Amino acid sequence: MEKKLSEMKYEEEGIVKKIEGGLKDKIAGMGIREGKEIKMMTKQPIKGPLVVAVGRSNTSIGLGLADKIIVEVGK
Amino acid sequence: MNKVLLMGQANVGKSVLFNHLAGAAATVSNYPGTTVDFDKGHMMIEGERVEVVDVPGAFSLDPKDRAEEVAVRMLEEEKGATVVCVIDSSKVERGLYLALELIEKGYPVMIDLNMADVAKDVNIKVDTKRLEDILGVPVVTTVATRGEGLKELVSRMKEAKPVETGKIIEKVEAS
Amino acid sequence: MERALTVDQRWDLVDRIAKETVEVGAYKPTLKDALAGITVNPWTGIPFAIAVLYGFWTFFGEFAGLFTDGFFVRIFGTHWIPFLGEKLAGLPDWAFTILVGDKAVFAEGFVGDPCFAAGGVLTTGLFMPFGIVLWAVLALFFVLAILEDTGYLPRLAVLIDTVMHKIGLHGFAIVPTLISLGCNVPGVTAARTLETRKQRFIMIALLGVFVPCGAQIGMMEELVPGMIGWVFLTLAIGYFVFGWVLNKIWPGESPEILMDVPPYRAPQWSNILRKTWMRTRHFLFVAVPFVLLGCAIVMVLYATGAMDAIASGLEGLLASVFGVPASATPSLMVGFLRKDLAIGLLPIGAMTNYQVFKSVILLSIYFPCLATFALLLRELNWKEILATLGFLVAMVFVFGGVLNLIGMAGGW
Amino acid sequence: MMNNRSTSGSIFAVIIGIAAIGFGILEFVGGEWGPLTVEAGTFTAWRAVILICAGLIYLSSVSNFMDIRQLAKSVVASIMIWIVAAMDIWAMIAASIPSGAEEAGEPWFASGTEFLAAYGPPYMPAIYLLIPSLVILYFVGKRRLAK
Repeated sequence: MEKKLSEMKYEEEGIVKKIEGGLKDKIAGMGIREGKEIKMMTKQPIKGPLVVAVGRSNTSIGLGLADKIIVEVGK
Repeated sequence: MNKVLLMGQANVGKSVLFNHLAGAAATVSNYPGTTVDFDKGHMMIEGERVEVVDVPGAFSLDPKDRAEEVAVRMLEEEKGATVVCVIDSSKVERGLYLALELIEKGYPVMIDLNMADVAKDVNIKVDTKRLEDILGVPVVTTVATRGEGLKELVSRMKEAKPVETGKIIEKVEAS
Repeated sequence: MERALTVDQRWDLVDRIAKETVEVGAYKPTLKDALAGITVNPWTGIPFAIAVLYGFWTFFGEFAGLFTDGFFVRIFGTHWIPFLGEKLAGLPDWAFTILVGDKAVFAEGFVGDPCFAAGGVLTTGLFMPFGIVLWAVLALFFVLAILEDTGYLPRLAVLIDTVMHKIGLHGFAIVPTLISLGCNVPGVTAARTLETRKQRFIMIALLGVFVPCGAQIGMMEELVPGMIGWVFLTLAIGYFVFGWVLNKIWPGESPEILMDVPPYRAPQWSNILRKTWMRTRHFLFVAVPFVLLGCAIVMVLYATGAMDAIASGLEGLLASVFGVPASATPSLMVGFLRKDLAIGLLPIGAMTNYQVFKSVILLSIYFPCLATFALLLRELNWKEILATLGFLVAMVFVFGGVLNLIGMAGGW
Repeated sequence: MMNNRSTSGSIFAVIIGIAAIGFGILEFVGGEWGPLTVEAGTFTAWRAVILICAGLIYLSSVSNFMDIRQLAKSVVASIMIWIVAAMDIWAMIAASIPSGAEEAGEPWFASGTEFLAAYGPPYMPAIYLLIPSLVILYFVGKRRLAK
């Protein structure tokens, strides 16, 4: 099932399917890219940012930016 | 070789490395973007005085904030400099991304896999020899916080040379 | 010669190289990883952040108090200032006034604290930077260095991002803000890590106007300790309210947070001490000359009688808009040079508590110290500088006027 | 085999959790009870909030105590108590060093007995919580050995 990164739940894991154009170049250096496993670490309340883990690195992403990342989740 | 630029992403222990190399006192922090004003120092390589510059941390050469812009601009102004790309050994892939960008720009690059102790803790092994073979640039392992591997880093700096991206692709495809 | 790859091609290559060279073994999360997660989880992370900030402030307050009240008030008040008063008594009046200060301090039956009352370059001018401010700034930079080197700051940034995004910044703005509590100069420099011009402008304007530096805080801690909580609350309200306003009216983008969150690390004490020392030293170089210059200017104005003329000229404005007595004029004037010095010169005995409170707020917001201002000229373009200055003036009148009205309504 | 330690850990978390909440409430109330004192200051309310939250975090780690994430919660709660206690102790240290005298000729530093007296009771609540909270180190050590 595909969903937006922003819709993933706490502790949910998935694989990055698609990243919207401009954002793709911006986060390339941080290790987030298509085909990588991604895990939701925390979600802050009241539309706050997320923290996701890709490989051994953690990255904090704003909710609006996370809307632009599509993730394939299992099951 | 007259100038060495230390480049790397945030939190790879670049400034600690700089302090060891230059013996100067750059401020070092464990959060992105401390070195917004860069630090400069000097070190001796085989009796030759060489300038070392601690470039602000940058994730890629596609700048997303002013600190990264400073990094990219410094790089562009120093066309002839040797670039040491410092990589967190536990996050090799994203480090290699930056390293490739530097290689593509035509700089003489050498790679420092720093924080080798952390990589060991999280059970990640890097085949340095193989990496060196594929990239065609010197690759060394260091633990800057303990001063380990710095001698090798310095002694091999002069081996850094520009490599064509095509060569790297050929190497990878051949294996 | 150069052959640039696209992002996808480059990642492709990285993947293939990594497959050949990197071996990722099995790994079970350690306690450190679990701690990393729990301290950014809002339910546990926010209480923990409160504890950390509590530690930050308490350590600072006690440290500064130990040196200033425990030793330096006595070193200057009982030993150094009377010593100078005696040794330099033979100087001509004007030189004595500039170097040592007000003769009344040495008269029989003087009541008050000679450290502040004297006002000369070698007395108050040395006491403030070395007796008070040095210890405050040292303590702030020390704790900040610990927070930085353990890797806690990015987590604090994540926790506070929700609020910061509402004022057009993002969580990382907490870093320039905390650094500014030590000294605005490196704080403004750290604002470069924000992404857009708009964010940098908002950040720098807020830092310059609403964030008091360690020197000021140290002086407040010494002179008006009971008021600090209220001063901070007022400034924090200003920071958020006017940050929100600036975000609404200033054109440009306010992108969301996108930040690497590094793992926790055991700090290296040698690095922390070196960093604290480097920053403190830098601070002293920036601050001390201005404090000494400020003392000299004020004393010259006093000695020539110019201060009285200026004070009576400003009396009407100060009294009607801000409700502050004319005797606060010298303090407000040196505020342009150094805010810590300005607070030290406030005629606290001659004002009501509420007037002192208003003056401290006004001093905090009305002009960044000269060193910070010089940096603003470098960091901002002319349009942004004018806007910052306009913002400053507006804030002085808004805050001064509103606080005055509240005071009148409350009968203080 | 994990179970045993989990049980003792849970008991630890319940006891210290309730104690921390209780002491937190005392911080709100303020006053002096024998060797226990709450000195009012700028941050008294904050100390109370921190202790109560630490207590709640302990309580939330009761079930399956030795699980790494549950254990980490208890560690976080303990660190919160250590911060408050460390600051209380730091305040005692800062108060114990200078003599407090102002006149020329008087000693600069506190005398030996004055110095020691500064460390006598009554103590602040967090200091009483400090010793039991150190027990968490035992569980952390146990876990490390188990691996």
